[in-house]
Amino acid sequence: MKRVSILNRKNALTLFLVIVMYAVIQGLIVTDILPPLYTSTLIQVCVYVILAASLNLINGITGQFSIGHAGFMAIGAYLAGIVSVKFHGPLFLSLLVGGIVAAVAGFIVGLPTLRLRGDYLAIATLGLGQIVMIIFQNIDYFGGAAGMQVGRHINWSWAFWVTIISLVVIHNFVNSTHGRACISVRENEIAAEAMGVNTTKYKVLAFTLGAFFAGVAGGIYSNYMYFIQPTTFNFLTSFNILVMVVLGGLGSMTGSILGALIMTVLNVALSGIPSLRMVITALLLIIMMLFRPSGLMGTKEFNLNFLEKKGERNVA
Amino acid sequence: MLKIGNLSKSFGGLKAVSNLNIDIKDGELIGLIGPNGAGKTTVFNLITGVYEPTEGEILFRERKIDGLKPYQVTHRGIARTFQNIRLFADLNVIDNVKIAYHQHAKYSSLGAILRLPSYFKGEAEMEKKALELLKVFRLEGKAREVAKNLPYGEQRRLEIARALAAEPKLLLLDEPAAGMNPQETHELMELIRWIRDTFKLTILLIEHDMSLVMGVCERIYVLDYGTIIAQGGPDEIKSNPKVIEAYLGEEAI
Amino acid sequence: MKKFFVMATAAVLSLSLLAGCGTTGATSNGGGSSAGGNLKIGADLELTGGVAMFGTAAQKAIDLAVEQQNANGGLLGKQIKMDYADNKSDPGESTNAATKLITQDSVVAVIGAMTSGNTLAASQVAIDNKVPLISPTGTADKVTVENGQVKPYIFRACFIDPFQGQVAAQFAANTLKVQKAAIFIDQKSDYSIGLANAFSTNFKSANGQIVSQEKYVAGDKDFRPQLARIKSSNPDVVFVPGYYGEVGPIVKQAREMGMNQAFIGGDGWGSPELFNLASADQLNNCYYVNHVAIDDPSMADFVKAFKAKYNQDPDSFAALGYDAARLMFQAIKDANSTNGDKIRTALENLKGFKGLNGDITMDPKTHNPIKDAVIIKIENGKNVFMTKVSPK
Amino acid sequence: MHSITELLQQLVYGLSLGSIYALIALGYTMVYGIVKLINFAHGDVMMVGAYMGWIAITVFHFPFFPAILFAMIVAAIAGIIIERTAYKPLRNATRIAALITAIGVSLFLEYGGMLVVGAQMRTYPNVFPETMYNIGGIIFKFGDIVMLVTALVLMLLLHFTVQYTKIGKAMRASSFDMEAALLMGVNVNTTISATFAIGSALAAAAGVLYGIYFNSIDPLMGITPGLKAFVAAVLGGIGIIPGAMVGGLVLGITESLVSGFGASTWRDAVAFLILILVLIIKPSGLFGKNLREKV
Repeated sequence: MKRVSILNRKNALTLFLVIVMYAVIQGLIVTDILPPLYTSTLIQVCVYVILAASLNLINGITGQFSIGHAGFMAIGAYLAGIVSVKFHGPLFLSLLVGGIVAAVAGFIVGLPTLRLRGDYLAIATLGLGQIVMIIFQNIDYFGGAAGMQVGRHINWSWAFWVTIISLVVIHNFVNSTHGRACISVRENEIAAEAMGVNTTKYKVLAFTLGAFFAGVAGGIYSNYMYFIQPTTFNFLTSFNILVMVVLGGLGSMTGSILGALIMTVLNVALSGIPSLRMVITALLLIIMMLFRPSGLMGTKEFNLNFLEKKGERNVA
Repeated sequence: MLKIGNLSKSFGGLKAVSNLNIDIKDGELIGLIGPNGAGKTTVFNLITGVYEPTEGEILFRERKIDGLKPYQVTHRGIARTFQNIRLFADLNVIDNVKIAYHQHAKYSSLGAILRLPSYFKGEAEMEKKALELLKVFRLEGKAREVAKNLPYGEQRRLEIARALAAEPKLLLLDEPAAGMNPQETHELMELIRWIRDTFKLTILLIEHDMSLVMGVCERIYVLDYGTIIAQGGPDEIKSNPKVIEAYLGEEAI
Repeated sequence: MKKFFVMATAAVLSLSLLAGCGTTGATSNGGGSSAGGNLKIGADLELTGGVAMFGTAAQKAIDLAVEQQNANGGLLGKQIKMDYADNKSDPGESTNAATKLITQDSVVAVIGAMTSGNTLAASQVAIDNKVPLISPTGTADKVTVENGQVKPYIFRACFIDPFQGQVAAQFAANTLKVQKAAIFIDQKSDYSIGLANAFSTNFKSANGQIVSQEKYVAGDKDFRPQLARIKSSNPDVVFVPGYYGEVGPIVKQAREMGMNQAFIGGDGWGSPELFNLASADQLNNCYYVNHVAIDDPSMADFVKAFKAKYNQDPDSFAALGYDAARLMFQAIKDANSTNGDKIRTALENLKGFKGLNGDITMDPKTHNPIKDAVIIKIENGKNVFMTKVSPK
Repeated sequence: MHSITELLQQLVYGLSLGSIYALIALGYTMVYGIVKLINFAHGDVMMVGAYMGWIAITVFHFPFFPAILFAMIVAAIAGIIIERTAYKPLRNATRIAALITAIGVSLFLEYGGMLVVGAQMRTYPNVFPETMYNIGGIIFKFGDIVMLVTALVLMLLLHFTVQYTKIGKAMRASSFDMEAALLMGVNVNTTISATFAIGSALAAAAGVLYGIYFNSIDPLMGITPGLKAFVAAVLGGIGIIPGAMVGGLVLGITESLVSGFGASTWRDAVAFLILILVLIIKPSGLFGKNLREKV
């Protein structure tokens, strides 16, 4: 019989590493050793890690070809911004409202559109993302096309822990019977249905959950950046998130994290050569796909299992 | 157990199944045979809700199931295998089985996310049940192997195991012996009988391999051009002139 | 579970490494902020993305300004070294770009961004770090003044929207003596919206009437559906506060549809390219607000130098980028220091600066340049000076 | 809108805009139909074609027809190179990997192009006569007719090429079952290259016409029409050549009517909304066949 408990060596070690990582970076920030650009890059990494992991839940785990993720990010960003700026609400509430409204939107649009498959679903979700953008462009309350001033309400600690919580939630969801139900939809929808999995429910659930976290990520974004504009959340941003997911490996959560990290850091590292930056990014994308079309991690996860004794593998 | 009354299905103008009547009693092991293109798989798809009937009704344990979605039919207690194997190919063997246990899972999404005790209990129970089931099918040693890497015969067995994990009352097997050699087929025959007795199931199977059908089935329905042309015990069917005619030039019995 | 965190730790370490490499790469050719004989000025510009056209035009002009300044001995005895950061036409990226320029590259001043939104996104970083920033074309009111308070360290080189809109409205009402105006706005541009609002208010207070208001989105090519609506509202004049890239086709398509009304606009029209986008004939009966010195010899010199260097005509983005850079150079020279506060004070006290776009005096209360505007009439493919308007 | 004339006028504008979308969508849909790849770079190939035509006209002083031919040939070669280097190795990879590569190619063309020709807009010389027609108060110009007629002719040409010629049959065979086509002696590689060549040449033709019609081009000009053409192709049923034509026209008319009713800022949202509604009601587009997976 296997040990099944939340308390095991692997979890303890992981938690320890997370705390060390946080403490080291926080220490560097507090002592002003870490330059502001690095802090700001790290916070953006947090935003994109959540976005990529949540899109991976939809595209990688559930196998639904969605390319309009920036739309949910926009909803989260704007609603969280409104809570912060117009209602002076606390940050936690701001992020939560952003996430919930995005999730509601995800549920409402997911229900009818997730009947579509493959490329048709792709273009429909892309269209939805664009519609969201256009709606914000047209509503003066949100600043219209000119944008909305939000101001900075979030710091590294918040961004980091919200990211960790998001990842834990997504991870725990995926590694459960409900996550397996989502995976079965990806693997073979007809068989999944025949095995008693309500495929529509799980598609919509994954989509809603993904939208929720995209909204939370949007909230972090708008609370960190001083100014947001609808065009920030256009289809190119959706593509960017998709690229992170595929680059890391569709279906692999560690892959999504890696993809988000690489793309965000690359973006900053190449900012000194603006004219070449996009060309280099484009070439890297093509080369990456040519040599590793299944992404850096494939569907595998990087894990600590190798640290465990043989046979001690467990489900948690 | 299952009562199909005046069932018809047409695709466009083509009538795939017409005026079908099947009555299966509790615990029976029934065969559904017929030449290629007779509409056997269509009948399965109608029972399991993949297709909606054009006419007629399907009663399962006295309740109407036509018009239900496939997963709802499964929840009512009907599980199936597929003619062309439809495993979750990239998942490992035990996860394939666990997915079919999903409908009986005893914890919610929230329980999973918060890693409540119900999650650990539920997962442990699933793992145990899945391993037990795999043992029956002699697959327990391969529990962590990826399904698509299994040999063909084992994939067929896994598909049956997975269907059983849904804990059905009625099991539909779509050509379970397809692609198996006589030895494997013989073993499968034993297994099917054993499953029926152990799990107290009713089984309806489609099969081309007559030795298997004649060997295990207690009653057989013969389907041709979407209608039942004969039914009865194996011996009756063997000697039924209509059946021989339907199969002539198709396949020797 | 949570296996991925190890990955993340490893990744953060590699991030530091990578970013480290990035900066060494960037600083190695530039040297320290003011050591090594270089004076570093940053530019946060739209070099890629939706309005890359604005930023790249300004970049060329700034390069030209730097080249000329360096040829004349540079600034404070040092050679100017520009650090460009691309904001990808996105506010968030503009914040990043400003952060990089100010905290990483330690520039003494920042030029940019081109749009109001991107400037607003960058300005907080400049204020927090006490580095002066001048936007060549950020025209919205709130770029330099917020809640009645002038933002320290933030300046601009261009007209503000209300002024241009007012000039255009008064011209329509008093000179053209028309009463019915239609407005055609670029929905995506705060510049266009700002001008339109100012025009509308001023035109109405001059007893004019706005008979229709339509919108387009920068990048559109087909304007006929909206123009048809404007046409049927029967205006005497159409105000198009957009950029020449869209204004050209708008005028062309309007004329093709038989709309012979006067068209008026703002300084976004100012580019020789306009005459390629619509024919001379079609551009007759068009007027726009522009900067004073459009026919000035200094402007001609700039155009010549620009053409010689890049083999293309400069547009208003280039001209304002050039002015913004030179305003900043002048302020640094006046301050005789690279200290942010001193440069800021120098900028606030700048008077009578000979800009390409006329004589500029900085208003310390608003950080807006006080400069005259002119009305240009387009006649047979030529810009013709009509009248000069001074701000009140 | 105040009158029937105005409504008809808006319809004419929509038709003219729609024929441009249709023109771009034709190549898009053909490549998709054969290779099942969403070639996101299609709009950017159109941009390359537009620049080639521009160079041919302004630098080499070619007349219209040689210029468009030149653009089509260069784009066809570019299309083959793109296919051979970027897409071919991924033929058996996942669809999403191919899509990401296409996005990569698209970005490469946009920003590589910007590096080469600069970000600024270039004006296209006037090639068509500026004749205006006025029929019962409805105004259109010579260029409108050229666009609509070209789109129609190319659609028919393409349709007949794919349906009746040898290469067309090879295309359809490869599309249906690549391995079987290979076994039946179809040179699948050549066929797919030919598909890309034709698709890219069509994009270039569309690009030159687009440049002439709207008389300005820039390196990012392909993004919006590319997206719209994709929408048009899906609306009509992606992979179906007449569908692209109809989808383009429907999209164009929708847009001009929305603007005509004074809601120009909602134009793209309405276009996407209609697309989504059509897909929900008819999941494979207006002309698409509803294929269901065999169980």
